[in-house]
Amino acid sequence: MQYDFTAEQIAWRDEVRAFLKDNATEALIMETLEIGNEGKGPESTKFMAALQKKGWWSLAWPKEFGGMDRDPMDTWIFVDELEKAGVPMMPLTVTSVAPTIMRIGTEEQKAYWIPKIAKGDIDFALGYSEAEAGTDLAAATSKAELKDGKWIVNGQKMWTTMAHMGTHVWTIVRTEPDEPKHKGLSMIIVPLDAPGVTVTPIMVWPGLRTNAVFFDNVEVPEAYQMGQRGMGFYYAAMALNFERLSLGSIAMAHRSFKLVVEVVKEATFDGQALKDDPWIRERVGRIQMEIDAARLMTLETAWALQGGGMPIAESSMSKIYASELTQNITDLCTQILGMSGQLHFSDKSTLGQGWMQWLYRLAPMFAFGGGTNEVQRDIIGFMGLGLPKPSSKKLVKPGTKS
Amino acid sequence: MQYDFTAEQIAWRDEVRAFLKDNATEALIMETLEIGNEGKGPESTKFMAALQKKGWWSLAWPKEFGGMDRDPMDTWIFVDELEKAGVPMMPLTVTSVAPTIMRIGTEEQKAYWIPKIAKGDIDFALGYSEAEAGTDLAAATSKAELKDGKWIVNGQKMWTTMAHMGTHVWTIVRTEPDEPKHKGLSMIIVPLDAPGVTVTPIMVWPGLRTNAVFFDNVEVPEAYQMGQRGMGFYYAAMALNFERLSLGSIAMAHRSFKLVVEVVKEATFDGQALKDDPWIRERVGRIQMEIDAARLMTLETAWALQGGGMPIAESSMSKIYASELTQNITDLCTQILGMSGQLHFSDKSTLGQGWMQWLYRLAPMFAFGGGTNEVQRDIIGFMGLGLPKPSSKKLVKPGTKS
Amino acid sequence: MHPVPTDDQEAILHEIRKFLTKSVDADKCMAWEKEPGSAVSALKSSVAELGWFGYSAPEDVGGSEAGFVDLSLLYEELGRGLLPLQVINYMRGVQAVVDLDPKCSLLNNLTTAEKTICLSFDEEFNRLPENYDVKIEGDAVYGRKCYVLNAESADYHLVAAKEKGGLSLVVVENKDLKFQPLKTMADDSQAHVDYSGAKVIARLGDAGNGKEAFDKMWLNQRLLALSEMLGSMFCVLDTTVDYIKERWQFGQPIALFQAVRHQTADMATTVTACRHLTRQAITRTVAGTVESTEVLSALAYVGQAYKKVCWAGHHLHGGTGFVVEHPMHWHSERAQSYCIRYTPEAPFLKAITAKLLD
Amino acid sequence: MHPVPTDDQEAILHEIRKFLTKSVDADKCMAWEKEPGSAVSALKSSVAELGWFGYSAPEDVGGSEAGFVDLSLLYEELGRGLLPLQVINYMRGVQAVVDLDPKCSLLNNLTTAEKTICLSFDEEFNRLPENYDVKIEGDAVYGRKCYVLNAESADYHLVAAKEKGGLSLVVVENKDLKFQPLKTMADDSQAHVDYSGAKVIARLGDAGNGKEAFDKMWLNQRLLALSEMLGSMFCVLDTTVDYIKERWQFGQPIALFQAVRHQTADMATTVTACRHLTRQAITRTVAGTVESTEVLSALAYVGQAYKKVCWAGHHLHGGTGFVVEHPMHWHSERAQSYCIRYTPEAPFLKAITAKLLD
Repeated sequence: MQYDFTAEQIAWRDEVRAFLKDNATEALIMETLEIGNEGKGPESTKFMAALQKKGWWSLAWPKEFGGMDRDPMDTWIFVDELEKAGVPMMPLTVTSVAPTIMRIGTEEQKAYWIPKIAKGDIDFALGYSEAEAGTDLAAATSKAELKDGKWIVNGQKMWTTMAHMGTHVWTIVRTEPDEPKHKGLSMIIVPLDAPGVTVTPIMVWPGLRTNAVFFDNVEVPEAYQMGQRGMGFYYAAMALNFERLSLGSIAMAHRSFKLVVEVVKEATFDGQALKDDPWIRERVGRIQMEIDAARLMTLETAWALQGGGMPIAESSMSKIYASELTQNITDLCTQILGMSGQLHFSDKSTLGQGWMQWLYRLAPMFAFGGGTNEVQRDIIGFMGLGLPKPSSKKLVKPGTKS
Repeated sequence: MQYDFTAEQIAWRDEVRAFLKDNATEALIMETLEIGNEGKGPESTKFMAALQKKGWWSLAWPKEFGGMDRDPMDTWIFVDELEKAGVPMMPLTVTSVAPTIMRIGTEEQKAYWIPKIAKGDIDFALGYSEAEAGTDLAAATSKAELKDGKWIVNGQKMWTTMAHMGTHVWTIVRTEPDEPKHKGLSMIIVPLDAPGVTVTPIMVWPGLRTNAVFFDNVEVPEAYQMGQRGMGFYYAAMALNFERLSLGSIAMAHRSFKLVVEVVKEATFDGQALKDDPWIRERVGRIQMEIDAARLMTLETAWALQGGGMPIAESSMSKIYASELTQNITDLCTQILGMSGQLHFSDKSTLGQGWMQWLYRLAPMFAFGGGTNEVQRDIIGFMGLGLPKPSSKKLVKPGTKS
Repeated sequence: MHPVPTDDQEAILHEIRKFLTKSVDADKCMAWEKEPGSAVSALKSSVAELGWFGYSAPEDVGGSEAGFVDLSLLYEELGRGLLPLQVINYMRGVQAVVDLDPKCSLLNNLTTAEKTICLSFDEEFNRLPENYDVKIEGDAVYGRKCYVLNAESADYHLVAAKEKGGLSLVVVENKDLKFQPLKTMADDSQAHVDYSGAKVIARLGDAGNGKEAFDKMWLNQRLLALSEMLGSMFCVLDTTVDYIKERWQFGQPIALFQAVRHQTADMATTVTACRHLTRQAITRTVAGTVESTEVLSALAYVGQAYKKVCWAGHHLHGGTGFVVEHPMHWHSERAQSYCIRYTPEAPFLKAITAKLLD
Repeated sequence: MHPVPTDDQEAILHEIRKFLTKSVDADKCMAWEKEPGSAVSALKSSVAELGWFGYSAPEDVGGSEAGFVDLSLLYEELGRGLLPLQVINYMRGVQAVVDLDPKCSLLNNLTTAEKTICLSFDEEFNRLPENYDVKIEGDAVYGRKCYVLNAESADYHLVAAKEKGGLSLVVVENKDLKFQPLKTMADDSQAHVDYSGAKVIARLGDAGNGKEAFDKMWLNQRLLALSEMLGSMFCVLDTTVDYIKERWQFGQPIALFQAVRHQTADMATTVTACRHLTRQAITRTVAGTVESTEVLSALAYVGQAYKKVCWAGHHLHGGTGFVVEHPMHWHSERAQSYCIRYTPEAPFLKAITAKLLD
């Protein structure tokens, strides 16, 4: 039993750190605040190019697809360092969609899509949610019909982040209307420049943009339907599973907290050094303690993946823990900063770079997005603790006649 | 809009306080700790006699039953002062069962039972719960059959506090086995000295005694069945409603907290005055704040009853709030007392009279007992906020065809 | 005890609510945020016609002489109805003048909103008046005030500054002042302001003798903040209850999920606690019957609770409540802004403790 | 990284668990509580035969030389299996001697449990060694120690006391000592002890030079407390999960109520956090690779979390878990007793803060 990284892992961490020292520029960090983790501004484009040059773009991909075949622990270390540096995360196209294509695509599909993704020529927006199918993904009503060797796609997707910057949507649509709702969906790729695709912006509280995407008789080649028909719901779950490694990361909040700690060390309000205020002192200690706990929880996911497991309950725990903790951290830290805590990061006079105010507005999304925390708690109960499901076949009370 | 008591209410409060100054002796308080609020030791017997002499025993009863007909606000003030003094509460026989009998009993029944209760000759244990019917009261399986003008009672009741000290059990039993479960129960009084009644002790964590009561072909006069047959579940609910006024009281925790505050003012650990410890200072402030909030919440119940309302959601809120707060208070205060916080109240060297350690062990019961907090939250949702019930007739999504 | 508004008060509140429902909606809020000047100005005039600027001012300066309890109920409705902060803050400016000097002649124009006034108190690293650096010398104000709401648009600035070793409360005109506008969470038009010799045109109280009056005025501002927060919580709770009944997922309204129902129940419990703490603090402060820690507890409790209610509201609304067109975020922004400005938790907790221990 | 026991470790733990399942049950616990002497003494002998008293002691004093990580896993099982505190505290006594002086000749009898030793450190209002009033003068101990576990029954007392302006760690015999027995939450046989000239029969370390060794030993005691708490939490979680599957109300297992399921999920999440914090703190302390605040965080976090897990366990068990025959209350008693003695929250939170700010 031990918690230390191996010498190789430490060397790898240091290599990533050295890279970030050169490439995580102040300009990049500010841009990330403005357009979000998944945004694609000039600085992040430059940064992604540097990652690509390093080969780290396809860090976890198998060698056969030109990847470095790094294991989950190395990937965890990589993601952790990126987040702590405040730079954009790797695009989901690379970390979630590509691995899914590698598993479900035909040889032709793999040969067609993977190299383009590797080069950065293709960037997917994820089209899972709809207005009436958020947490309940399987209720999607967007549909596609196969006509004359082409899919005709109709419907609407919501919260399609990146759709205004990407090249394609990776989306689930109903293709088998007569099957039960979970079994009637298929995974289809829709080019964003196809006639009939409309992308309209949805601005959310933190000032970030996401989109609604409308499909109006959009024609898509038959070969753009990936894997088996009717399996779309399960493929989406598979793609989401590939995101587990970065689910529940506390690194961004940790980074912001460290900036606040620096402020607390220096600042004086009303003639009292912040660091002498007992209310502030207790909160600083408690936040650090909680961050120490949260950080360890994500490690287990990586370790379990390393061993070939699928740590579903574990990553749900991380997700709940980190999302609720982030909200607390931003709340407390915004207060610690006093009147300055209200200031936007674009305001030059803000303390702690204004990250906390931005995170304050972003944090609620961590709890309801990516599978609401209620669903995550259900998952822990069902998958982690083996609790009975309401839907399971009629339960019989022990000791009574059935 | 105002929150002040009237001059009459303040005068009444002062009258109660003056009485308690003379009658809330140290010996009585210690006895209450040992045998619990509902216990019946020599000191509490003396105290109850004093209350009876004052006429306060039947404070809230209508004049026609020999009561003082005090209104809910006056009753609230009375209960609040008693709890703050750390003395036993009025028996439920007087505050819950008697008012129910006044409503549901026949003239003969009222004439028979009420004067005996008024004199203190009759003291009921409440027999609602069973081993398999705790929160789900309507699932009770204890039963009674009417044979030759007598009820033959069989079955078992759990958590029948006071059964070893009372004269009768006020209990619900199944009399209409063919009716739906809520409509098959009746309210019956069973004398505890009747042949076939066995009372066995159940000791619980705080050191208090409650009981299991077994009925083995117990014969009960037909007239001991109260109100309509099949209405027992609803009568139990009615009796519980009469308890609402004292539901969610924070007074006992408040009293214990004040004792701890006195310790904090004086004590020095490791050369540091407790009152200079920032961790303790924050907790003292926060507990007082929460007590201020909790106390107000119970007031609304009294005020609503005063106006003729039945503040069901409001008293559920109070109950949740006070029970969870009490647990927090005892936890924090036990820690504030340091090593002494582990000491039993019977240990002479304990600080703060050892109340907090006792409350620490008692507090979980406040949350799961008296209707679990889950049920209370459901009640707030259904009754207070008008949320739909799962059992209500098939809901139709707005905008869809039914 | 009568812990709810009287029937007469309810009737007035009903009218206020009607006006706000008609005058404020999400589209307008979006527009005002982009262009706070003109549109808000129109609304300000309607509000002035309703007499809200002079609600508690003496009749002879154009006021309605409402008591503080009635005033607080008005502020509850302002919070519930999301009246733009720019307008609320003009109203707060008038209220401060009324509290400090109800006979001040400026009130004649302030109660009609022909003129407006802003409150210029905070400094970059000083919030307590005893620490202020800004000074009055020979009837002119010198120094820098910070986080001043409506600083650029108000006609007058009510400045609290050091004078004769004490505190003075004076009014200067918004003329030749230097501003550093701020971008804030609640988009509430704040700026840092440099006063380099701005001339005092009116004094509220004696020179150097204003500390006690300031504290009383500022307590009232805080109490009104509690009322606003409470009204806002009512709105968030109602909106959330409506939403969970209407929003279907997995073939049923999400209100049927026990976890959703219980979170909403907890919101309601929190709002109930805030309702009592707020209204008790206000009515008993007015009646002079405050006991022990109860006002401090309200000040420490309500703001933090307000944020929790907003988070729960966000959470249960999910994406729907996260778009900028949905009112949820305005409530949440106010929650933290108000906590920071009016009811930070720490000083009140400390004051409660001091009362018990010191 | 390998954040779980190895297969070899698991095999050992399995045997430990088997023994405890067989040897400890609620009836026995009830009996031991009434009569801690005789019955516990029999159990102590079985435990001695298993070699637990000398688990980490050197071979030449009858020990098994297990490393601290393995020792901590043993303690996890002790917590899970509710080994009576009297026995655990005898084991802890031996461990303290091993930590302070592994060559101490007393260990020969301590590892076989022929003799027992208790830890006599705390004083009525002093917990920090630098503040102790108890003194050693001319090889005799004078003064009063408090809250000493197993004080009356142990053969030896390991006393920490002032000497030569520093701290000494000495052993005295339980002879002619005056006791004031205490009734405590966890019924763990504590007493205040008066030493009026008790003779020192052994010294662990040099006179007046024991502070550093004391701190190291006491840190180990604390880390073992984390392990016990963790094991106990495993048990509470497992018991609760079983119970909510079996307990029916309203025609279904209560596990089907989302509110019940979610509370249990939160228990599991808390236990997971505690598992990592505890095991990281221990393995990295042993490896000498501790980074930043991680050990302090474990010490501040786990005890408080343990109590929360116990409360949730009580809550979900309802009346069933509240009777004295049900094991729940023993866990809950240990939770608060351990927090108070080994891992009070405040000092560790303060230490974390100091590390970041000072």
